[in-house]
Amino acid sequence: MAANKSARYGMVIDLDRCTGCGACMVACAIENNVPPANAKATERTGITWMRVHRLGNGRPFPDSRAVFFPILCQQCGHHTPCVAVCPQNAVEVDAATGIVDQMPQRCLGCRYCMAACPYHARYFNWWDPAWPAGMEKTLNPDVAPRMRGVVEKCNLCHGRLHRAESKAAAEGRRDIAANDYVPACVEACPAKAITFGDLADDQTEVAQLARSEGAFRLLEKLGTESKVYYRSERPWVHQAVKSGIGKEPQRG
Amino acid sequence: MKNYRGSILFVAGFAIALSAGWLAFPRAEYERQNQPIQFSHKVHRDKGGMKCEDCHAIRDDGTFSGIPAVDKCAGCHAAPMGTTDEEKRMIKRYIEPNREIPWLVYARQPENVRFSHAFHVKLAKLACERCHQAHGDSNSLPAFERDRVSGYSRDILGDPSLANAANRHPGMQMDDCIRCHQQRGVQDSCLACHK
Amino acid sequence: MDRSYIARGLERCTTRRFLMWLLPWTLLLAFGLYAAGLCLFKGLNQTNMDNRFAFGLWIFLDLTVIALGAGAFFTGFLVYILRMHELKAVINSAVVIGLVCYSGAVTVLMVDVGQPLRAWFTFWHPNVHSMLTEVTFCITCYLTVLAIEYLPLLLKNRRLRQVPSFLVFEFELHRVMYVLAGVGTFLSFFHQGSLGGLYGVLRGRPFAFREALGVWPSTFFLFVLSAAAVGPSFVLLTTWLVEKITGHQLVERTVMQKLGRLSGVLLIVYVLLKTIDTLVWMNRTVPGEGFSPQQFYGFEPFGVWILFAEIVVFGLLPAVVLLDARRRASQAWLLTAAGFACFGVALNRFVMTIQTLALPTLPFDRFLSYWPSWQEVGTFLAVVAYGVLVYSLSYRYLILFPQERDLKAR
Amino acid sequence: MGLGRRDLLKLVGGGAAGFFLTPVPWRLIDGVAIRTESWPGVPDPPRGEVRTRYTTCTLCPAACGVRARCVVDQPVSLAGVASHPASAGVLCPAGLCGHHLPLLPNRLRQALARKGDNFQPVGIDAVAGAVATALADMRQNGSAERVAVLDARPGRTASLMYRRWLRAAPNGTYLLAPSAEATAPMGIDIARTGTVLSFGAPVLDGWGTPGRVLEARKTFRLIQVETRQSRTALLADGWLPIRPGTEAALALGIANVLIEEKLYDAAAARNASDFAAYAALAAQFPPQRAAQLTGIPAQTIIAAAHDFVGHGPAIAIAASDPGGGPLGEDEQIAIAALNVLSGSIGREGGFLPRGEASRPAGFEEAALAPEQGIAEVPDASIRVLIIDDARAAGTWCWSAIERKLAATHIVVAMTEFLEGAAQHADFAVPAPAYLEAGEDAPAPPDVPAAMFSLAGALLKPPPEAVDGAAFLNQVAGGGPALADVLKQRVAAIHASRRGEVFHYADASRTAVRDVKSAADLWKALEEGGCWIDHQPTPHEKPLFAILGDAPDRVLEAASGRLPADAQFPLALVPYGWRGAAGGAISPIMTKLYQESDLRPGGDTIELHPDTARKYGVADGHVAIVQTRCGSCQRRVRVDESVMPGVIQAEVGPSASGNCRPEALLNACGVAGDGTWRLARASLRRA
Repeated sequence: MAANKSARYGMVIDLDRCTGCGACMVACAIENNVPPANAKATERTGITWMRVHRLGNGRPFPDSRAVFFPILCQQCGHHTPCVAVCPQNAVEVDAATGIVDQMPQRCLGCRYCMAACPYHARYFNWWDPAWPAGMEKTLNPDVAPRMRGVVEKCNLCHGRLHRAESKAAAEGRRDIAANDYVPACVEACPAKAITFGDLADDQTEVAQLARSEGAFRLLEKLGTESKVYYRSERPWVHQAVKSGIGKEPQRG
Repeated sequence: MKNYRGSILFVAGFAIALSAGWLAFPRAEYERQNQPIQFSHKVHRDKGGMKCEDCHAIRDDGTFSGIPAVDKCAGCHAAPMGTTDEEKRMIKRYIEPNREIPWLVYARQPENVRFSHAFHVKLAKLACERCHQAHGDSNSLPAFERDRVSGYSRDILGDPSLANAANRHPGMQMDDCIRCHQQRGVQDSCLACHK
Repeated sequence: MDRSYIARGLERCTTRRFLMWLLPWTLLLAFGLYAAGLCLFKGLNQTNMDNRFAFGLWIFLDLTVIALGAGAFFTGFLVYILRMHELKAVINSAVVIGLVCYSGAVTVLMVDVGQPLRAWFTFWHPNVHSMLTEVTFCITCYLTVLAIEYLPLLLKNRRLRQVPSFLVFEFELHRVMYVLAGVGTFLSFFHQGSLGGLYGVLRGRPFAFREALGVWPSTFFLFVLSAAAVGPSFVLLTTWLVEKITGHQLVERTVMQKLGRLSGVLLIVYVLLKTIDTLVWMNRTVPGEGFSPQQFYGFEPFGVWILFAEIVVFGLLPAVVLLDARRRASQAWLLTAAGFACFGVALNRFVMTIQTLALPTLPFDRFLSYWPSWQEVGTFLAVVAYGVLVYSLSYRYLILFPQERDLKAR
Repeated sequence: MGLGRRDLLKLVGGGAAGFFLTPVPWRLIDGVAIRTESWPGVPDPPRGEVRTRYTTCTLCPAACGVRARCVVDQPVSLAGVASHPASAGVLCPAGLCGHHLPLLPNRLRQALARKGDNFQPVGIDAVAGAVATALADMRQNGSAERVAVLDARPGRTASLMYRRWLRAAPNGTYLLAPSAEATAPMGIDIARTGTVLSFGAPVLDGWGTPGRVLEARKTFRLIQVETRQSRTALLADGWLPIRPGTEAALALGIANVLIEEKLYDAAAARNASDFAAYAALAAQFPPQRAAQLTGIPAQTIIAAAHDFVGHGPAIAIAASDPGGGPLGEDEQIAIAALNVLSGSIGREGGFLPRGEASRPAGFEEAALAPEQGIAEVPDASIRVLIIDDARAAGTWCWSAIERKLAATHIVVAMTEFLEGAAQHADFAVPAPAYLEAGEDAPAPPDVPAAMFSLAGALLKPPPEAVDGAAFLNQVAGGGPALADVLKQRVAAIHASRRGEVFHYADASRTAVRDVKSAADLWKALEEGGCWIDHQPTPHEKPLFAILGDAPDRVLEAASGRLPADAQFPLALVPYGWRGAAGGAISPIMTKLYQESDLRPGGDTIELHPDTARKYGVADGHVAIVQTRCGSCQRRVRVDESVMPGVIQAEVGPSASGNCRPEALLNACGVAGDGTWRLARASLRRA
């Protein structure tokens, strides 16, 4: 029942504005009922639908520079790696929005999709979701908490899309108002580094930014037609992204 | 004789299993709970002249109010309007101490289901009866039946094949949603109706 | 005391000794089941897998075990379809091995998934495009076939034969055995392939991704071939091992050599195709995805040597030996070569699963390391113990090697 | 004939066959699979009407507007208020999860008294009693000892009440928290600033009013002077990696260039009574010498000087680090002096003098105890110390305070958690947490016009909790409640008829003179609003002394604060992030510290690869950092962006969850002027 039929929601993230503060990660977790880490969790077993990485230029002090790289589900529009592999149709691309949907209640936790995703944007619930006693009442009623043993990932705050749709319906509209639907990370970014909108509509700011000079996508050659764009004026950033893997381990 | 004996035993076991599975199990599967107090939609509609949306309203933000809070009841029932003991009990138990009534919601969908009344009522113009059948005409509240295995209400997770005259037709299962959506050519992704 | 259960004319150790042999394996099984229980009830946080190493020891060993278990379908294929009757000498043993490997693998998979209670969704809401669906269907079906193939062996047991209806049933079974073998071959062929496809289709993992021939990536066919190639070798090895443990000669030497030759022939073809595949991958697939092959071998310890080892040392080398009649004649050469062949395939499965996941795909990725937790190891040991137990019992009470009696008589 | 084994088998066989022809097995596997959706491990979110409510964030001085999404009355998420005059619709990560704080499990729910090393419950009246007796005793034998209130969040109406209360108390002393972002008499007109020369201020990572600053970032050039490649340094237009403790030298070096090349604002300089002395001082720091001291090439210094004044209004700022504590007073003088040269004081795009929200009668400056820095108080002079609030005080170096306490003393901590300074207190008194306290938020330190916002309470505090004012009233036996004084203050603002009200709900503005009554103004502010002063405060440029009374101290500071030390060859640089440096944080912060290593966290140190190699440690090792004052154990992170010879150590939460900055801060030790930003240290593998 998604509104604006055949929209292609996506975003452009301005790496030159991102300060790496982590507001997007926190806002995302709160919006989507992602639990705090289990005491034993590490940066490899945690759940961060939105995760800010740090990419350095590999040069020593004082020439070292770094850029913060927010990574979320890239919402691949073509050859979507995770969709084809799921044995029981728990993943699909929503024709109406272009959003890659993950159905935790259908997932059996085989993690094949995680092996398939080159962006490492999928996360497995290694533990039961647990909030400190009494904190369950701060959960967002628009998003169902997931259970242990299933995979989850960013769905561009589908709960917020639902909210926008219901609001529109209450007012007798089928199409949602653009500013009624903004993912939590976009809203929360203090540097206003993320531009969100419908890429299918050439008039939107996001569509224009995506086409602008200095905009690029990760692993573009895989032909996954992802809907998350990045942009930077800094040449070395483009260099680092092109040269791909095989560099020093990076923090973040 | 000996061979017969074998077959007879086999058939006997077969029969026992069948009867247990078809007759006993459907009863055992659901635990029945009575509502905290009795309530007649009929009376409220006919005598009270109320419409569904007087108590079950769609809010401005498109969310659904569901079953009204006790203060809504208090609005009329601060003092008994009728003569039934049930009403007196309600006033004494819930209205006077201003305690919420722990209704058991037949149509309460699982946490992961997103159902927008706004969509179905305001846009699709569906009548309440389309899903809730004649619940609005009911004179009393039937027992709430919870599936012991899945933990969900029978209305949203009953097995139609087991539905007997006694209980309401379960019209709120995912299959029912899908059937109706297909008839109306509504194309949906999982997350359109799940959250 | 269990004499009455042991086939006439077969010499078996005393019950006491047999129990002594079973004891350690039973303990291992118990320990393994405890480990698996932890993973099931406490969740997969008991393992050392993580979001980046989504698959670990279990998937690697499942792939390996199933490749080795291929001996069952392939020998069956040779005996019943190609009518190589001399191989009847090992077919029963092969079937048991197959049964053990497949049932074991399926069990581990059940522990490996996060929500085993939902596993049946794959049958109810299958995604036909997913290799894993193909795998699930084929493995379950083939497991059933193996069970049915195992049945006649069971019914041949000296005590069970006393039930007349069983005897009839077993006879009937024998008549359909050709059909079963056919079906088994077909199914097995497919899932060996789809196991290969499992990683070959991962467009997002340039190290594993292979271009499609028809609907399947090249790994599909390479896996089938490699499995078929090592199947006989593994049967050969196990047979030899059982001979060593029991101290009886179980099959004619010629049979062993026959198995060896089969392995050799298939292995050489495999090595050839694998080499071509690798070259295509290096020069076409990888550059096409915007990477260069060197990048994948830049991370120690997984250098180019691993590629060399896989194709030459544990591929070409054993193939050559097994094809050389004179070398084959020598027990030592034969067994070593067979061993190398099996290890080669294991190495191939390791590279496809573990190395693929260890490699980074993004500029800020790290090359990852992973080491299984004791719960993971334990769970797998349970499968090994279970295998040994099932095989031991089958060997003692059933007729796994028809030639054994005659060989003893001589 | 009885039932034989075979018969039984047949019966069971038949049963089994039949079983599979019943719905039972299918219903069971289906039901069980569905049960996994709602099995015990999965919590149920609350249901109910969703409402939007507004308040103001009091977690740091930025006073951001907050839009709370509540299910019935419980906030489930917080967001910024669009086009808010100070926060421009932005919240920081800490602010976004502020609604978790009142619910933290380690919440202090009753008063505690120290017994040896641990605490035990006690009544609040008992605590008030203890303080009262101490005061009475002091009055009796007119002791010279002091009763002090240490205010972690100065500038509030509550702060005024403390100061008035202290005025009446024996030697009442009102202390500003060591690293508190002082409520300066001047704001920064950042929107029109051309260049910001920042000496270690985390300009882009939690400084002043982040929303406002980040919005203006498009228009100002940023030169960051910092040893550490902080987030700000990464995004600055220029980064000057400076040798630790030589900020003053660089400031004077730049001054030298500006004066030599006559690039400074002569008119502004004329207002400085001691400009000649200052120029003479700067003359001692030609670029070459500055370069030697700071490790920054002379050319770069000269370029920076040109850059500084070359793009319109230019300001130089130095802020205290949320973890590393304040810069030395003398360094601050040297840096502030640059603003005289750039003529940015009292000028558009520079520092604008501002007033403050009118005070109710009885709170005139004369009626209040003066604000004092902790360093100004003689050691061993405080008999009674009351800390408000101890949570925000999580990153003070306790020894800086401890040394001021008299031999016999009482320390009372008003706090929501037994954390930070509260751990050192004799009594811990439960205070209302964020979103529970109906209080006011003072104007953020950097806004150019006076502001006043109410932080309306969205939640009920626990029954035991008392705010500082109420506690002092209990001690003094009576006095006005905070709420009443707040009402009086709002009335005073209304009476002043100055400025306007910004309404959070619809971003509209109403001139105060159009607000009918004080009650209406109160209502507007409490439902979510802030008062902004819009008439610029008239100000004449008075004569003032740049160097104050301390030219030689500045010279000393500029010659380097960190003398070489053979035994402790490395420089230890503690730093923090405003959002999490102090005490309790929401558990969701694990996203930043445990589930990703976005921020290093409080259990690590960062080293340059060469430094690590030199001291035989590698990434992941646990190392011991040793200084003259103490030592601490931390995990090593090797990072090429760190200056060789420097140990970077974050003060903040740790992946392991327990946030104990004390060990590090105490190891840093406190210098004579009350700073602990730098220390000499040695390093070895644990």
